[in-house]
Amino acid sequence: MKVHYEGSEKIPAPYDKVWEFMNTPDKVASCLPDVVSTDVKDVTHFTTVVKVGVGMVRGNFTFQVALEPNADAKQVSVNIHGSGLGSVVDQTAVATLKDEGDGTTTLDWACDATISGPVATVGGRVLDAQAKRIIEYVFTQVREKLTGTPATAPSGS
Amino acid sequence: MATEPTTLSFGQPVKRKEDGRFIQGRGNYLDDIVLPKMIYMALVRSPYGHAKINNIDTSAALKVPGVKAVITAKELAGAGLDWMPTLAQDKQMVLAGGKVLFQYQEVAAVFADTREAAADGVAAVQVDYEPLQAVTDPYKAMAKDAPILRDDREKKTNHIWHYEVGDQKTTADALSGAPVKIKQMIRFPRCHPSPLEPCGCIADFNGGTGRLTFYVTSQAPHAHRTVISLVSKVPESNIRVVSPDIGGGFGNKVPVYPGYVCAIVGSLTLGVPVKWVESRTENLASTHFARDYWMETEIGATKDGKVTALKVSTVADHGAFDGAANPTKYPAGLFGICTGSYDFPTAFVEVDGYYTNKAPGGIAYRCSFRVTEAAYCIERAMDILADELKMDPVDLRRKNFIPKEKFPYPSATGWTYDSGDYEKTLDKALQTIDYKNLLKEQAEKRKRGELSGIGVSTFTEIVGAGPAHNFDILGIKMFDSAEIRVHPTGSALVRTGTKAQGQGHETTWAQIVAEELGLDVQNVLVEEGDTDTAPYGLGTYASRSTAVAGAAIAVAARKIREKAKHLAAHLLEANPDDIEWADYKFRVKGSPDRTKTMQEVAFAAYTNMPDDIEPGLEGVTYYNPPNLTFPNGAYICAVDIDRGTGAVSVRRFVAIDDCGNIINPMIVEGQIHGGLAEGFAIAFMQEIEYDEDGNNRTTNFTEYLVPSSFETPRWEVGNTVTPSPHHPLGTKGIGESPNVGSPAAFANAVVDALSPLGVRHVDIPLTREKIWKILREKGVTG
Amino acid sequence: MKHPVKITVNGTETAADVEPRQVLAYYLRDSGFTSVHIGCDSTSCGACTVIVDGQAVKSCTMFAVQADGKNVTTIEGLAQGGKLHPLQDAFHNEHGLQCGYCTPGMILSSLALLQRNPNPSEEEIRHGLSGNMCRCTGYQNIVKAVQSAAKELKGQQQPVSHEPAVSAAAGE
Amino acid sequence: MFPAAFEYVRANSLQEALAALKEHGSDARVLAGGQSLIPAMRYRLAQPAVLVDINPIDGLSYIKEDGGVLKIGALTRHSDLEFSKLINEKYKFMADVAYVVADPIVRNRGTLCGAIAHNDPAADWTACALAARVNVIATSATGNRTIAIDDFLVDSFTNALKPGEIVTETVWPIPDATTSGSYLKIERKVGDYATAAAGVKTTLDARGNCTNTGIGMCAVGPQALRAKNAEKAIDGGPLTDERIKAAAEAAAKECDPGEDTRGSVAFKRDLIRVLVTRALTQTRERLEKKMGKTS
Repeated sequence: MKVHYEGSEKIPAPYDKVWEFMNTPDKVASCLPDVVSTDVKDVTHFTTVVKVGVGMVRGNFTFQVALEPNADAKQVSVNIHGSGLGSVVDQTAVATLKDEGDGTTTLDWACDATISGPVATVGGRVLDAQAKRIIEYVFTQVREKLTGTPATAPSGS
Repeated sequence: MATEPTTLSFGQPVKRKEDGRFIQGRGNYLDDIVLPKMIYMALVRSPYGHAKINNIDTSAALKVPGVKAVITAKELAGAGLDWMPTLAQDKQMVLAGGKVLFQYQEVAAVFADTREAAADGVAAVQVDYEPLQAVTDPYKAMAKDAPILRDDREKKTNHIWHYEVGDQKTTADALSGAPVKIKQMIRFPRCHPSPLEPCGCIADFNGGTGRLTFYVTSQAPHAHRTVISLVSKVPESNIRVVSPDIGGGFGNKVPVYPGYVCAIVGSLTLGVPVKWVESRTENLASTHFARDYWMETEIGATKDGKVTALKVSTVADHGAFDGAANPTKYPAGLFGICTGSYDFPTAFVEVDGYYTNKAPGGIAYRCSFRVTEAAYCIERAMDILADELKMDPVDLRRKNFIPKEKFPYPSATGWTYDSGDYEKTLDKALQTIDYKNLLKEQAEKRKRGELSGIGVSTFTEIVGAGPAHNFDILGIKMFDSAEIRVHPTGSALVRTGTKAQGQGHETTWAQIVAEELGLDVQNVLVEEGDTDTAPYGLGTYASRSTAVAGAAIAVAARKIREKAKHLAAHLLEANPDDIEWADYKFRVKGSPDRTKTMQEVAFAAYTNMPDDIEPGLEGVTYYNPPNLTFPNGAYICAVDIDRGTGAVSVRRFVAIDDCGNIINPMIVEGQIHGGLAEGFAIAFMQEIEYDEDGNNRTTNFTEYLVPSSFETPRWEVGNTVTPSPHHPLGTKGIGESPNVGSPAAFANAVVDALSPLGVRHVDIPLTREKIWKILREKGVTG
Repeated sequence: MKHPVKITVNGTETAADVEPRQVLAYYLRDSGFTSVHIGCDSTSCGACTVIVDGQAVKSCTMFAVQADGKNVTTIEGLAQGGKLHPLQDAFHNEHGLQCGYCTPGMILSSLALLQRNPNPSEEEIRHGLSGNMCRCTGYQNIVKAVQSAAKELKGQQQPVSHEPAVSAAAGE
Repeated sequence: MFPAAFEYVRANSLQEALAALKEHGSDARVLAGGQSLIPAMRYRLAQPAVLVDINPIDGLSYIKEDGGVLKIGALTRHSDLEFSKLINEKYKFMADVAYVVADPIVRNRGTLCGAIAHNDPAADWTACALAARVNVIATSATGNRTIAIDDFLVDSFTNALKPGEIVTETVWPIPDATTSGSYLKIERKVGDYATAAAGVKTTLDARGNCTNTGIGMCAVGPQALRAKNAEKAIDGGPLTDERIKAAAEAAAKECDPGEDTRGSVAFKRDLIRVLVTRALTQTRERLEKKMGKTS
């Protein structure tokens, strides 16, 4: 099962600050919902265990995350390999930053994910909308962490 | 003491002897068997359709309470058991080593005290996969740049084999010269037999005796015993395969599956009985599928509708391993029967098999090897030709039928049809449904703007594999066997190499013996499925049981009758030559009052035999059929289509079958009902679907649909009787005809309903959306 | 943690300590009532249908702990005093079964159907049995069997053995 | 397939249930009919640490008209509604739903309130509840809270319950002599999730114009949706073919289906058009019959 989501965040923070944030593993990790544990491997890699609560579908997912900055293109690719519930998720989220010149930055993001295994075949109906919600949450978190406004985790009850 | 036979039952609707235990919940299915110290096995399966395995970490699983052991390909390789042969001269990984080739492929086996603990263990096994590009389309698999899926093979290509039959040149010439031609790609989608009871086994190796008792849901217990001996190296004499009551098979329970080998390895190494029962998901996603044929079909004909040539070029998608249960000589099974009921002067049929990242198989789902594909192909194509010729499909068929005088008929693809009277069968179908009136009704409906269709299928099947010179499984010739023992008190025990899965052998076989020996059908016990007691046979599939084992039973019974005749002569103090068998008794020619019943003779065989006749009354036969049998049928279906939703409702379905002589009409009718329902499901709602990443989208009954009583139409069935000339009982076999013949009838009816819109072909399954899309494209609004 | 349960099956009390995750179907099978068959993982096939306090239930979709203190009827308990239930006879006489795997669930669903509607039309039977799959019979002879059992049962009240008739709520 | 281990709490009273939920927080789930939850647990898609079984609680299974409204209890099963004389005579569009939810055996266990709380995108009752403008009663240690269905349904498999709350009742308006409705569903076979489904309910005023029309759709969005524009297109005028057509086309526009094995976006949109047309037409017929009878 393939899913594609995209969105855009207007971030009231200067480009350099956003760029630095997007290239710091523990900061990016801090944007994930329901994090059980995070283990930063190096400057571009971290592993994090996330509690996925999708309606009745609940369980822990382990995500291996690799950040690939491309300064010229002002892009950061977030490559994620996740596994849990007997299934696997391989996704690439590309964040493209635009310096608006007025001290704000636009973060356009696009995420392509391939989901394999029971969650795709049995829980696909459940998963799609929720995966979208989680990825959207992550990028709103980027904005909010950078501007200090709190967010509530996506409800999974 | 012996009594006169109370029911002479041949040809009668004798109530099934096996029913008693089933209606009281006393059947004995695989999962009902519980052995002392028995443990449970569950399998770790791949979430990927195609991936490299970097590492398998079983340490966490081994810590799960109740888990006894975990094995992977590494352990199996040590014993040379990481691969096993399929029934089609290919080999299959038992547990994936190096890489996985289809989603849900077996990766590791977990053994535990309870089912739950085994499942916990499976969840705890950590496998590190590296995803590879999946190939789920055979046309992509044949591309130059396609990844090679089976790098274990010398041949570095995804092409498995090429098969052809018929005359390529004369067919090409006839086609190019034909005044009328049609050409159509006809797809038979991948589907699955999905019997209600999944597959399973219990491996019980007794270290004391060195014997392996293997309980398994098997349609072919002896073949399984031989394969297990070859794979496990356990001497065949030390293997006992027991196939208990089976909850439906439909071809799904012919192959040997990796889980079986793992369970055996588990029992051999752990020294306790190991039970493995697959889940529905495992059944649909990993045990062998059926069909998945792409058939490019060409017919040439004269302007007045006489067919002159048939060419079918086929691509067969076999998935990751060729698991087809085909005779060695026929990698595409009996697909050459695709000339059907028609007198084609020439034909050429070619099939190319390919590997893809899909579950393995190519088995015969309720049909003789690849015959459903063949029948669907020709019956669909004949309708397309009728459309091209602007002819009534019934007239076109009638015009091209093999005339009954031409039987035995040598077909352009090399078969010799035994018998048939296609006109008679068709006429009975037309009469039953009142075809003239049906056409009138349709014309009126169409005037009112309704979408109403009539579909006809006049198919010929080829069953009863088969003559030893042509047919074998892994080299074992496809004969079958029967052993009959008549007891002193005149009751009898029959054992055969077949194994029923609902077909009613316990009743039908008893009826044959009762008929041949003049016994009471209630006093004939039938026993199948235990290789320690049953004579070697190839099993039940391809409608071969009555055609082969049924014949064996008759022949064995006649051997008994011949010996009994001498005993009767002794009792009647007459010369054996003066003894005749009449009215189910031995009697002295010319003196009808001097008779002996089989019961009396049987008693004498044990109590009062002459010195020159050895005691006892038994007969054994291994029957090698001289030819296959060719059942046929004429099916007519009437449908209405909802312009709004594309929903099809089957208004009527008439099925007239000719399966030769009928032993039990009630059972034959039941087989037809069931086969039609499966054909209905295949035509309208069943397809094993993969996405381009190799995810199987149809791994349970909420996605792979089994129609309920609510969707399933009512059936109107009947028969004509054209006996097989070479079968001792003149029978042919019926189990599969309705599943072979009906998909085309449904499809032809739906296409006919859409034909006023200029539609000539739609591939099955005929889902609402497919039809809705056509309606909207053609400007029909609901 | 295991929970002690007492479940009356076909009039006889059974008792065991069960894990909460054990579904009723496996509890019954492990207690020897092997007529309760498992045909799917998705509450689709109905092969595990049993009658719990008068209601037909898919026993793979109810935990054994939930059946504590309840009355369960499986097909083993349908014959009364050595005499088969008219539905059992009818399935035999009309050839309403082949492999037999769906049969116990199918017969128990038919029983529940006839309790609510002693005189069902063919359509009502086909609708009422639509939660039970059969791969062998094409359903036609099953429908016939239910019709002939309905005739047989007409007049005589045939309560679900050992149990009160269908729960009050249904007749609201 | 076998669920992961969990702790089972048998609640013999609402108080016990609420206490258990409070104690175990988000690790706990309420077990009512369990016909969606238990299969998900067998696939190990759902692995709740604690199940709080409310089935033993007395007095939660009822279908009763009380205080000018119809009340359905938390443990009222689909089949209770399917075979209820009251529902079949007076609440035809609810009877329509009860006839097609899941399959006959599942209907003996599954509950209406549970289905609404579960909020499956394809849940028949959620579409029907939107059409009927139902209120959901959520009970917590501090008492009852009434939540309008539109507010209760938050997102797929997500509802507006706060931690520690249980749905104990749904409250349905009693149809008067000039009110009727219809629910129609396309499914590939009995027991399948809907490919698309629509429920409609309307009341004719003295001049024979529609008022308070409700149109709910399911399986064509992240959760059941209210066809607001379609409702507007019907209200204030009679149920003519033209106005029905307009409403159906509006509904087809405002639904938001996704592609899956049941069909494409375009197919599901058009099914909504067809279903809303047919449901409104059937409602008109039922009203004619009903009012013909009463007048």
